[in-house]
Amino acid sequence: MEKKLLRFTVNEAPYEIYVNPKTLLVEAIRDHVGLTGTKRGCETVSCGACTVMVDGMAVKGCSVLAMQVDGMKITTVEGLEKNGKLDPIQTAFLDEGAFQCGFCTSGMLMSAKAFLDETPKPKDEMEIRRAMEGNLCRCTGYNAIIRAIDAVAKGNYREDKQ
Amino acid sequence: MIHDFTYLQPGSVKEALAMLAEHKDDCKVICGGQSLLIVMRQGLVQTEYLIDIKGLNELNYIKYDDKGGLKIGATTTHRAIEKSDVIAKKYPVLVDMEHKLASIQVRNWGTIGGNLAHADSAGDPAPVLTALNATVKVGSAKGERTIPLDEFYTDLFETAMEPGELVLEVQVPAPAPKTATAYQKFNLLESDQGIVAVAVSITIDAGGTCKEARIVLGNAASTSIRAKNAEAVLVGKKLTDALFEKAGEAASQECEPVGDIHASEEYRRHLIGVLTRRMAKAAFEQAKKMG
Amino acid sequence: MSVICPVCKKVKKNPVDCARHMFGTGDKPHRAWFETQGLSFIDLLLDQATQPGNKSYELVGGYVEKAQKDLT
Amino acid sequence: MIIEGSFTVKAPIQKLWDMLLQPETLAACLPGAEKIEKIDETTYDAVMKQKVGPIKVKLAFRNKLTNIQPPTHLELEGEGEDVTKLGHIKQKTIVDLKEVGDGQVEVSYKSDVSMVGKLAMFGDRIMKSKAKDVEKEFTKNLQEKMKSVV
Amino acid sequence: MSENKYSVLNTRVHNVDGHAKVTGRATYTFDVTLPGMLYGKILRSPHPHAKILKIDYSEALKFPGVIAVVTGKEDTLGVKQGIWRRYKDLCDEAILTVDKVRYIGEPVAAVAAVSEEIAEQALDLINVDYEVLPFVDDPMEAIKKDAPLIHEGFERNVNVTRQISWGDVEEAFEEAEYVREDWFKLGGQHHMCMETRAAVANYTPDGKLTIYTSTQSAYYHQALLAGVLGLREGNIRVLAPYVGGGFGGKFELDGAQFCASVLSMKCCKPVKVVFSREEDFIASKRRTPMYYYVRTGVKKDGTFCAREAKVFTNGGAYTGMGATALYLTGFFHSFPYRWKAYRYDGYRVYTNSLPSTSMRGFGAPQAMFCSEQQIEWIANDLGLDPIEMRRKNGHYEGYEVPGQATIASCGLDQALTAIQKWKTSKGKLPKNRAIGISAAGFMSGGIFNWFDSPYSFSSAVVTINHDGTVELHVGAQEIGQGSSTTLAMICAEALGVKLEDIKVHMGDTDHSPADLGAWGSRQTLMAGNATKMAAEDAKKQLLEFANAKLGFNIIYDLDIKQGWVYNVARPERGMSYYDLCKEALRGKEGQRIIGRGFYTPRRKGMISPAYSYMVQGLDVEIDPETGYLKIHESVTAHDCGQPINTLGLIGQLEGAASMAIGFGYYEYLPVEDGKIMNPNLVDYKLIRAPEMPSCQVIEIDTYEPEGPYGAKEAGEGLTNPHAAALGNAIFYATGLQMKEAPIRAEAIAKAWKEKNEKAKK
Repeated sequence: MEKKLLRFTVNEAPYEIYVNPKTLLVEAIRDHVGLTGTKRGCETVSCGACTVMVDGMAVKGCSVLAMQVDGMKITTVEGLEKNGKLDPIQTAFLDEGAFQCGFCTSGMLMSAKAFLDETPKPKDEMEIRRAMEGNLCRCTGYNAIIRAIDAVAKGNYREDKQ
Repeated sequence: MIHDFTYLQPGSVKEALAMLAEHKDDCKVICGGQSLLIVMRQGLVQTEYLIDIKGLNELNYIKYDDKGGLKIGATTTHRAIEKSDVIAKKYPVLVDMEHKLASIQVRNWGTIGGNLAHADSAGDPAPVLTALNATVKVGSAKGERTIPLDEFYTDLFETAMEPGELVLEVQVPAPAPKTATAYQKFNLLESDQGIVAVAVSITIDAGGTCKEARIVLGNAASTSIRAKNAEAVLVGKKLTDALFEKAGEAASQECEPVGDIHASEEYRRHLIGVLTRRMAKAAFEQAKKMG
Repeated sequence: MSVICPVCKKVKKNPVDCARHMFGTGDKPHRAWFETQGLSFIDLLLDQATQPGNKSYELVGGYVEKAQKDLT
Repeated sequence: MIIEGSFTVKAPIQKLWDMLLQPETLAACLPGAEKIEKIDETTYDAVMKQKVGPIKVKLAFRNKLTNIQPPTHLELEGEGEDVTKLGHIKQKTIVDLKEVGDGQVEVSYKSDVSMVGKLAMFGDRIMKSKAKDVEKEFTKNLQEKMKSVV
Repeated sequence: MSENKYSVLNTRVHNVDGHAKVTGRATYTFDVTLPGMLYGKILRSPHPHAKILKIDYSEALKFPGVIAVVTGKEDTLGVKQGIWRRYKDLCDEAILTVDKVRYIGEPVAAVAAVSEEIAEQALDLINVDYEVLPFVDDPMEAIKKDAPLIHEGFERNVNVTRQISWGDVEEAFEEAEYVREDWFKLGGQHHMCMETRAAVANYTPDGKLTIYTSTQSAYYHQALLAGVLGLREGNIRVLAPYVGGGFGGKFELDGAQFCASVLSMKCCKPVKVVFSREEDFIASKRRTPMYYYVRTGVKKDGTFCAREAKVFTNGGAYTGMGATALYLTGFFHSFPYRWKAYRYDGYRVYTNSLPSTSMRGFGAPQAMFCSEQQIEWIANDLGLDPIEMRRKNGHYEGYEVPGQATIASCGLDQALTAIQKWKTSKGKLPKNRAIGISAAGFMSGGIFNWFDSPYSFSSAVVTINHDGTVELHVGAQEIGQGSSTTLAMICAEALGVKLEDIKVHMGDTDHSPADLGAWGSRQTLMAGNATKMAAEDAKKQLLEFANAKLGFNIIYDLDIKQGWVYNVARPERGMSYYDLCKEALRGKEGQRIIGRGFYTPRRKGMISPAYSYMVQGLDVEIDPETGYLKIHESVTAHDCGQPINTLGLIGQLEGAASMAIGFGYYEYLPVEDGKIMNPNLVDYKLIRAPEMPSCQVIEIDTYEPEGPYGAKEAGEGLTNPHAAALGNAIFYATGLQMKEAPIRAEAIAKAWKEKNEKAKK
């Protein structure tokens, strides 16, 4: 099979890789770029463990062909932390204990981050819950995750408050 | 495991249609791919050529005018529809439906054209759009044509499109006065496909009599279907709870659901009855409030 | 009246309790003992499980009691 | 998955029976049947193609008649596989013919079909609704065919 | 909450592994790659029951990129293993089967290739001749006279039987003024760990095997692998990196571990096997489905007299941990009440379906679904207040479960009061909405040694470095439940240092002391006791130096708190712990200070050293016409002794609630013809964020004398009450009695329809 050239940016670093066109975005990130923070938990676009941001939107990395993001900007969990400083959502996850086994956490964080970027002031808790409905978690029962997102939305992690 | 394919990325609709004309049965079209990639990953679908139209921005639009109604390009994402102000104003039921379609991630990448062409009878947009009397514009290298949505589906995962044809646009007539549409799917988890779904559109006259009713059932047969007997129960009458009940019974009889692990055939029929009754009433109550 | 299990010699409070122990252990030696008495371990067990009362235990208890004199 | 049903045909029972056992009849009536071959008195090989939207399967089947009581009772068991290994299918079918008077024969059938593999795991809903279609069409075809013979 | 007398315990802290998890740095077995690594895939049985006549893999070997194919007959010792090592009969599973398959999905052969895709393609080239045998997938059928025999020597397919009894049941039923009997049916449930089963095995020609695997107990896997591979335990190193969930499903030997090892031994190269989600569904194990008969006799005033239960469980094809679950079902069915007489007969029946095993709650959720609903119905029949009836018959501190256990701490009564108060505060609810309540109790680690471990149940080693940092080595396994954090907190508290001084090392059989691992709610109490003992041992050694150094009168006690070593009578007099460490090591000829701790429960009854109690309330809205349930609120009153890790505790309880609600309503796992019908996350319904109710936790203050600092179990027991609480809410809102779990929406709608039709007549 003829490999295709894929040019994209992952966590602000440019990559040029040759992939079989059937390669999924999550495979490109894990196997070609070598970032394993993004997980895979199903084969049916159900669990959301592979969620990454594509041009700022939360997208499931297993539901997209890598070739479809040619020229786009990808952010993975590894890209949340900047200069050794955690993103507020990461700190909130730590403060609220919003993870247990941690396998869904990367995807959760990316969904949460994309949601907060888009909706800095969610109107109620249900809006947050609905934003997270594409991500499965078997350990936490979601509530701690919702509390963490809510805390960020309420501004508890703004720099002036820290 | 996805089988190998040759990947084609047309730069324009014209180019895409030429590719389709060339490869006909040997190709598949991918847009958002939120459904197609699942079956491809299961090995259930293989194709020699995959034509990726996700990047065709000329089909990415939402246009509205009071005369021509709504026009949504095929590569418009669900999320764009969900967030469109004009749709929220003119067709609130569409926004409502989109909110409940899968998850944000899927709506961010999945497209309306892809969804309709996939022809899953459990899909959300088809029943609602059918209730709204929508048509689909399809095109091929030979030209374009429009197909009313209630004639678009021929069987499970099958449409009236010929090989070489592509969904280009969905067209929804401008809302009629005193008309309202209500949609509900029954599922245990909000983000799931419906075990069954019902969309009801009701138009009443000034006196409150039902002028027109469109009742569309999702996942109650191999395609989304109009419940015409149920519609007949309502049309031309002053609507009452007893009539809604009767319409529900009619719908529950005329549908042809298949039982599976999620719900038996009997239960699906029962739910169709309940939802038809509820949605007809909801649409009627809304229509009464409309100018 | 305390009795001794005819198979593993564990001391049990009474014959019914001993029968319960024998069914509960259910290993090969215990099952084999049922056969030596002309009983079907599994049929008695099923009866015990699916019917009210304690018929199987009582029946086996009777056999256990009878077996005591050979054990002491 | 159980598929059952019955229909009546106006025909002599023996004639119906003979016809049912001919591979050509089955091949003609079974939608998607590409090939039905008689291996020996009780064994048939069949290749069936089915399509549900984008999903295509080609099933290679071997059926054995396990109980034959002419002209009223027939039992067959079969096992097959999709050629691309998407699924493994087993079926057990019982067919009964009964004269109901007035020259009419009632044909009733009951099939117990079980599937494993990707097809079954992923496409339970799809396969069940497809089976229903196939059944409908088969019955229709068979009735037609019988009429033409009689 | 009363003032916290501890410096580390009962505070909100960040999980010790939190930073790695929120930055994507945590590496799971799923992420492990080794140089030269091959990928393994497993060929699985399409038949529920068949003999293997011949396996021809010559074509597969010719496929470019395929390195090896292994089969049970040719490449394994064919040793049957099981977690019940003390009972050879019950070691019945060879993993890679040798001559017969007993369930759909059982491993038949495995391929190693240079890529996962090639390995998968090669599976299609292996031809297996099967002689298909008649099969049976329901226990009530499998136990019948002419049912096909699944294992030689197990007549009527009865795998194990368990009996529990006390008192004279017949007499007690005579005494009862009201007797009620019900049959229930309980479905299976899948563990659905986010990380599927996975292993990377690396066998080297020097006879040593290193295996990275997603496990709840590295030690179990070391021992089990040694047995089946014919290696010495010490030559196998099991490494458990971060583990993506366990819930009771990851401490038996599984196909990924076994096949990766066998393939690696054949190729002398690292081999990685990762289950797909579908494989994880069809070929790992599940919660035990059951048929459940309960008869209960009470006095008119609500005093409990007698209870009898007869249970048939669907064991599936192999024993695994299911035998333990069978016993615990019977034991916890009596909980948390005092029965004058009690009798439980449990039968585990082999069937040609997925084996069933332990899963969070360990047999008790099934028992509680039956027990707690029946109790509610009885109270209703007798016109009694169900909460008061529970209180009247409940366990209390010092109660002895006859012949089984002594309850040293029990907060049931307070928990009932708390829930009663909450219920009252809700006032009258709208139509179709009701509160359902259920009580339960659970163990803190099992006193079972069917594994025949020669080691202590839990062990810990605490090493103090010269700068005061502490290496805590435990055999306990972090699987997301927070044990690393909990144990680090206990260690820090016991030593008197800061949490950040502690580094936890676990999940490596070469470097961690042997420990039975993470199951049966063992970690906080058992590993906690071992850790506390090890820390205290190290502290004692430090204090010896401190005594010498500080020169206090010998009559004074010394202690360490928050890094300050001091005279207890005059806390201001002392020195820095960090300075002390430096000098103490110098005094020990430069050797680090090492403390050891271990724990094995003795003289603590038959089951567990301690029990936790809980009462669960659910506020549920029911649409009886469709069967749709909306859970508005969950309130849990929970007694877990002294809380250790506050945040972890709440997380565990909320997590348990989500899984338990799944067992009660969402997670339907149907089996037809021996085959799981929904082995994917589209059709298997896991609760998601919008459906999850908000959870309120009311901590009940108790102190467990056997636990470290008075702590006991939290997070597993709470999977027990929810299904019954849901059922009870449905009962109050609609009058329907739901006797099947999960309670399916369809069943509610159907029962409602029938009820209305009956009423019309």
